[in-house]
Amino acid sequence: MKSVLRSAEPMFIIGIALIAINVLLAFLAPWISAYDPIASNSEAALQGPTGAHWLGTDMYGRDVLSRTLNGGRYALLVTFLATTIAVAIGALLGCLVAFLNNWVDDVVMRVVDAILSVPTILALLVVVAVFGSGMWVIVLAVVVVYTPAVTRVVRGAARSVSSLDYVTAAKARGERAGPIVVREILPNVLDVVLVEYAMRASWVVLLISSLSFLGFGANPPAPDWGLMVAENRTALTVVPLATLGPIVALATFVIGLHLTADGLGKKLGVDRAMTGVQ
Amino acid sequence: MSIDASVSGPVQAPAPAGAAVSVENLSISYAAGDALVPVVQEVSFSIAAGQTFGLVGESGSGKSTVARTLLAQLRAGSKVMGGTVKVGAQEVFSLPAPRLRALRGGTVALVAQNAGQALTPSMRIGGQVHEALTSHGMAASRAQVLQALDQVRLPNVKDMARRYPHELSGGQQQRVSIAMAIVARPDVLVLDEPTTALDVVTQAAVLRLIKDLCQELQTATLIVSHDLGVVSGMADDVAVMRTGRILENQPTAALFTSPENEYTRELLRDVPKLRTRSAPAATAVPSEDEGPEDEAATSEVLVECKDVTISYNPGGPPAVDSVNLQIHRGETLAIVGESGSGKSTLAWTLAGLRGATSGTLRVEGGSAGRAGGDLGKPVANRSRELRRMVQLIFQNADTSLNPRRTVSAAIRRPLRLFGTVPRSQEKARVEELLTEVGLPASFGKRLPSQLSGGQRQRVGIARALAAGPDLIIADEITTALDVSVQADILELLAGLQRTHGLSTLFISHDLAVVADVADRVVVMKNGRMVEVGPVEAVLAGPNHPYSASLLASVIEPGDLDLPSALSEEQTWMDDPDGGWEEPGDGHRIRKWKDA
Amino acid sequence: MTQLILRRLGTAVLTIVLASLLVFLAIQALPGDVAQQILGRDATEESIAKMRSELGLDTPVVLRYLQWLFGAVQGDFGTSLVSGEPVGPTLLLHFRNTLLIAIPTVLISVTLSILLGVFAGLRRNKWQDNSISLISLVAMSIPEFMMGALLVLAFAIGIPLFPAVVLDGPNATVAELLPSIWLPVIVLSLAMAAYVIRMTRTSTIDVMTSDFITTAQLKGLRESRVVLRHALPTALLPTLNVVAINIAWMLGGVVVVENIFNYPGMGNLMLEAVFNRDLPIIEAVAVVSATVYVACNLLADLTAMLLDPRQRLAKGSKRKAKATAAGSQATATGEGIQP
Amino acid sequence: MSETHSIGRRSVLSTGLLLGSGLLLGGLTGCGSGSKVAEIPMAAATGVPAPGRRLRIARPAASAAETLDPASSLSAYEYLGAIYNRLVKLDDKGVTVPDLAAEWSSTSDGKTWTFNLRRGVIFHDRRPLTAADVVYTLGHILDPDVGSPQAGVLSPILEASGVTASDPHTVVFNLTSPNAEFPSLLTAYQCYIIPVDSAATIGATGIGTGPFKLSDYTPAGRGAVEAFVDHFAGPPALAGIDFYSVQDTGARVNALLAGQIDLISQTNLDFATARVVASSPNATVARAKDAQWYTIPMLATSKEFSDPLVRQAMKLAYNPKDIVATALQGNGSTGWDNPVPPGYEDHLDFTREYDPEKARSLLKKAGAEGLQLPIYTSSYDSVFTPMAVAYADAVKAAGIKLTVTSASSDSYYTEIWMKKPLSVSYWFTGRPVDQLLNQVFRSGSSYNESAWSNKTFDQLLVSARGEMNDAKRRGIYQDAQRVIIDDGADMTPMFGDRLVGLSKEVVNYSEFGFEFDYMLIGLKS
Repeated sequence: MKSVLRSAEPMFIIGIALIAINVLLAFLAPWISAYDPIASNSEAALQGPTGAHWLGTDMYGRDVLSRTLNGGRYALLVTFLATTIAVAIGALLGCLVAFLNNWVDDVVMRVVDAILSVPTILALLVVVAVFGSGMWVIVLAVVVVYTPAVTRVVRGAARSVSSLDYVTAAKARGERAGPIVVREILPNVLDVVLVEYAMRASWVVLLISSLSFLGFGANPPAPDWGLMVAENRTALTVVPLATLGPIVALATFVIGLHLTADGLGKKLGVDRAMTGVQ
Repeated sequence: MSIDASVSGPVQAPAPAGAAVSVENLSISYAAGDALVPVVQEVSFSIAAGQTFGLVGESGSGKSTVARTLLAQLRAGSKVMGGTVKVGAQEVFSLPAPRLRALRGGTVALVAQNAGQALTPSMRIGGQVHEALTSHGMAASRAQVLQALDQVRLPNVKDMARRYPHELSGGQQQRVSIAMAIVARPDVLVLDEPTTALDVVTQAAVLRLIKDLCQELQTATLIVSHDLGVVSGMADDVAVMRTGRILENQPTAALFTSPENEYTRELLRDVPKLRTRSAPAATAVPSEDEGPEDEAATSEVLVECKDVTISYNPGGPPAVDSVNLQIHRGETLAIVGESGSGKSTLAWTLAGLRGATSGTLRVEGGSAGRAGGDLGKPVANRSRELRRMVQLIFQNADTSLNPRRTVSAAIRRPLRLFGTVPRSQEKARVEELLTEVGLPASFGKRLPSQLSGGQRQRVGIARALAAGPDLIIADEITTALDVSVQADILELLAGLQRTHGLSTLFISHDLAVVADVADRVVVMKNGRMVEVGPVEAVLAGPNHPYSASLLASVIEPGDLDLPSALSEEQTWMDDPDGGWEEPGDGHRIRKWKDA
Repeated sequence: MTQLILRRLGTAVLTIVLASLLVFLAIQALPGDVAQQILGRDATEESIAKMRSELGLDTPVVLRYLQWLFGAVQGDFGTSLVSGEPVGPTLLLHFRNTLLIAIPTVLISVTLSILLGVFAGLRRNKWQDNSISLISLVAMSIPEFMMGALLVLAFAIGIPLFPAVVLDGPNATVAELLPSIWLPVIVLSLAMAAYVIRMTRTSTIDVMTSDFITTAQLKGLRESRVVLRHALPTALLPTLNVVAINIAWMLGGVVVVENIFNYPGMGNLMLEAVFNRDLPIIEAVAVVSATVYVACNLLADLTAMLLDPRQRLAKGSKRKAKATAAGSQATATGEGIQP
Repeated sequence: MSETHSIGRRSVLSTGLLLGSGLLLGGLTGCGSGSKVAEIPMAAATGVPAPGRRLRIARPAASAAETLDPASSLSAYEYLGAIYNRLVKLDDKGVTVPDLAAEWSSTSDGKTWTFNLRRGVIFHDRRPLTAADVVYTLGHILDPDVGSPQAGVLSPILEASGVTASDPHTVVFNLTSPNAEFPSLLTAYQCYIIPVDSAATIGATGIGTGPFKLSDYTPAGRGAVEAFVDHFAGPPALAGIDFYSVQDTGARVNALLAGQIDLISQTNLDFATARVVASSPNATVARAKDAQWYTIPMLATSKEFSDPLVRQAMKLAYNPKDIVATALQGNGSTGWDNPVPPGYEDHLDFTREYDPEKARSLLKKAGAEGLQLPIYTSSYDSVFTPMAVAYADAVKAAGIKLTVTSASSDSYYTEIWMKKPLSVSYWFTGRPVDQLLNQVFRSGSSYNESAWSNKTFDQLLVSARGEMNDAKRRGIYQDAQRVIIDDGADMTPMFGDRLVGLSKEVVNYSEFGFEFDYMLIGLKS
């Protein structure tokens, strides 16, 4: 990691920095925000930026800055959990089926294709409608729709790895599938997995903000970026910062993830566009 | 060897006036981060029209970089630090864009190493040749295109012109590249490892073609190769390059008979030789050549293959067809053949990576009280003992080691898996094995990327040894290595084999290498054995026509000409009555008829 | 080649059936009674019970799926639990409406983004490339609901060039819908173009460093010919898959955009159906989307065969074909799927 | 023409400003500070409507199963008031006034009611209205197969056979039990009169006697009605109304702001949106006073709230004024746990005490000190969550810890409401007092959202129905209100004004319950 950073290009550094700032602010939000993000104050509703409220207030008189800072907590936590689980499962499964390269691969890939062919939002809505809209349900829903995609990407990369001689050597030694996948294949698609992680995370952030926007994600009055946009967008002309604040936070985080993915890809020699082919 | 000495003196041939190509004091550096790494240093040479100049050297010597400057091409990030490259009277690096375009393909044409990748996959052959003409303002009729294809002796040119590159064989693809290069009648032809990717027979034929065409067109030709034989057969003058410098530059005959530079001498010594084998090879150890006694001593059969047939697709042509062979204890059996001959398939089946379709493969027990077993079964059904008896060494040392695991982890894995030594002794055993393959014990901590190609191959050998095998299958293990490294590895393998009493199945496409290391040789073609016998007997002949063409195709350093035109087409067929001729001494030749 | 296409077709059908089964099973688990949902808060117990038996909600699941599948194969997707109308025509109407925004989106964004992507790839790391990359990066990072809100504010409310929402229902004629499609088209095009530009740029850079381009350049060809004739067909291969996935995404999942503009397309139909627990509609939307997804991929493969003769090799079985044709598809899948 | 032109230019200018300052300089210039935002107007514009104008209304997309049959639970009720009439209707004081019935009377025991119909009323298909139509309509409502929500209210006291026409203009209702408030039960919107034998077709034809005649209709889609010149009270001010259905609230607002529609129906704008609309150049906000009756039902059958002491503490612990101030931002009236809207003549004007300390001691007494539970809310209505938050805030003083828990809005009324101990809810006002109390508070009523049961209260309702003296009956109803305030399980913190977005051109907008004054509403020239 150190060596990655040392010779990294500025864009990559900026990417890491944007992520770090967002994560740090979200983490510290309860301590650094000046106001309770859900405490309403009808006297102060719909204010522009002032010394007291740097980004103004929303229709309930809640401090937009405090809400924006806290709004990242939910999004980032869900993103982290969902992406980690989806990528972990997808990576293992992708490596395994690539290695097996038999009927199991066929069956898994058919199911993967079938899930991928169902529109993401439909799949998400159905999961959310079945289980309610708690945080873990959103995580589950994202895992359900994104694991197949990760599986496919990693499988592509793992296929080329599993035809390499050191895997053949392990097979010839008579190693079992488990150790081969874990020792020989997985470490060598880790670069692809890492890049995929960053990319996937950026989509997850956008996806859950869309869900919140549609009313399926975070619950009011909780501060959440997507929800804040949904609540304040009709007031865009009156208090533009109430909408733009969370959007800028969201967009910088996503941009950070993209830049990081690009940088990682270049650094690790994973051509992101071609992930899966060597 | 002194590099300083080589800079002056005979190296810098004066550029004769009117030379088609003259390169003077060329230096090129590559920017790596902030540093500039010199890749070519003060290189000078010239080529007259009708002459062929050879640049030879090992990988990384800068020979390709030099060659491509003739087309004013530099790798991204590279920079000319000094010197000039002139083609005719033009200084190529100062040409304006339109003149540069006229130079490329018009005045100077390139034939690159891998025609499979150098041809645009989405365009038909005819179209690609056609545009080589039109791009230089020449009228191009269909007839001219066909004529160009005919000139490189492609069959069925009308049909050929309509095909896409992937529908051609490697040799045909290279011929198309040549047609494309010569069609606009260039003054200078640059051949960058033009035959490296080809089988020996095809290589000989393609080189013959190029040489004839160059003479016909009177081009000034630059040929770059790592293969001393190829350069020897093609060039009038040869320069040896190392680390970006020309070490010596002599007329071909002089270079090979009286090399002036120590490095050149080393290179020549390390090249495996076929026809000069009567004089024991430098690496040979007396006991290896004792022939009959050896045979007697090791006539105990280790592996027996009977009527082995291996098919990939049921109903399709078998990749290996009714092969019968034996590997004796302690011997090195080589299998020689071109790609697709089935030699690797057979090896992989022995290693248990693939099941046999029919026939039996058996390994005998014995020596260490081990039980024998059926090698027809894939690895999953083999006992642990059986698995450890057969070990593989791979062609490509780059891919045979897991880049994410240390050397010692790689070697330790078979120790653990086969329980060769108790866990407490694993570390010591790993160090012992490393020492045995000639690596410092401290290398255990390194990752494969921190090793050179030769060192990696040594680790591969150590890993195979760790299992304590009876049979080692060496699958083209030196193909990816430079000549000097190859010699070391072969020597190492031979030594280990003697001390451990191992049997080796040595797979190779290179007869010269085989001649050096093997006791017996099997020649395969199209999945079938066509000839088998002790190395001397096979080299001495008589031979099966296929073996004969293989032998004839070998170009050795010092050969000043190429084999006369060889047919790439098969001129024989199996005798429908079957059967073998047996000239004796275990030498057997499959009966054949002219096709 | 024919064999290859036939095999792909077979897989495609299997995928669609599997997708329909998965969705069918999933929606069985939906809580909340359809009958209750339909009749609303004012419903009486008796009317709910009556509605339930009318809807056949008491038949076992497997039987219902088979009945559905049998009907679907014959083109009968059942009747909406809510409106009682046959699902087929309703879906067709919404599908047509979505196509009405999808087709211009694809045409505009694909043309534009391939041009920009190739241009950026050729001008790698120059200011043109950097600005194109930056803009597409930003376009990828702003959720489309925000983009939609801003566009409405600017071009419907501020400067009333376009309608802010679509007031006509799904039955509206094409001519009636035409003025309303442009804002959704812009939002979708921006989202889609960003991905296509990036993919095209990367693959252009990739192809431009390959041996055959060097050969073509060293043949003395004009740069334009090198790019158009030699590089483009190969460079477009990975792009194809991104485009395919994006089209599929757009047809099936533009819920957000259709919601913002009240556009009577498939996304809105889907959202409404999930709200109403209208199982036959959800099921049919899933099948249509899956079909579009599969068809787009198939089309991408066929175009790949057209562009690159190597893709036409039926030999080496599907595994090999997949490895080459779909090598990039793997990421493409990822690249294309977005919220 | 010149008028629209200048509006166009003005909005272009404002957009320039808006985009420029809002997007580019937003942070720097501090544009959009609260002071520039218009306050929400208190009264709708009045004026003389221009003839020949059409009103464009956006309504939320309904279920595709919706119908124009007024008796149905899925009726498209934006249309109903325009195309139908009832026998009687409710005025904004909750008093029953004539509509199709010119006058009515009952026997002294309150069991037999006679309604005389207005003369000269014709349906849109030009057939005259007769008593047979009324008899048929009531039969339709009481038909169990129709499943009309109003059947639940009427059937305990009325059988279909009890409705007869004594002559073409007189209908007689023979009730099974006395009911002094019977006429008010016929004011429900399910009781619009449809023609004889029209049950099978009325869902699509919408033939009634109302001021407008249906010309186009798609369930859950768009539709239109045209002025009916032969309406008994003369033609309405508008030439017609176009109805559009728009699912997303934001989209409805955008359509209004962009001038695509004139009025948003059935949408209670949140305060931010309302102020945005009010400050826009061509739209404004009107209010339907106290139209939203907000409640916090405590499930009386739950272990938490079965003890009346706990329920009483929950009430004593909060001051409705605080809730109105924060959740409604002052746009409404305090409820003080009395469900009858303040404007009604029968309203009991009583302010119960507010005493958190007493609440605390009551809880202690009930063994529920430090009561802790979730209060459920959803985004179903924009005031739900602010109300829940404000209430939870308020009761902290009494040591009650409520966690505001939001549930998905699409299943809120099937999964949460009447199932969880504490949730929030709302009703439209506009019900007659008798129906309100009977439907929502009487033991065992299917709409009794708190499952509260009080024998005294039930008895008061029965005796009110038997009391023919209006003043005495009002007294009984007020006693009943007192019982609810003291013991009831359904808290009423407030009545909210419904904030309606409409074009500045709309005049004479007035709405009670969910029905406009269709006769007067119009557009300025």
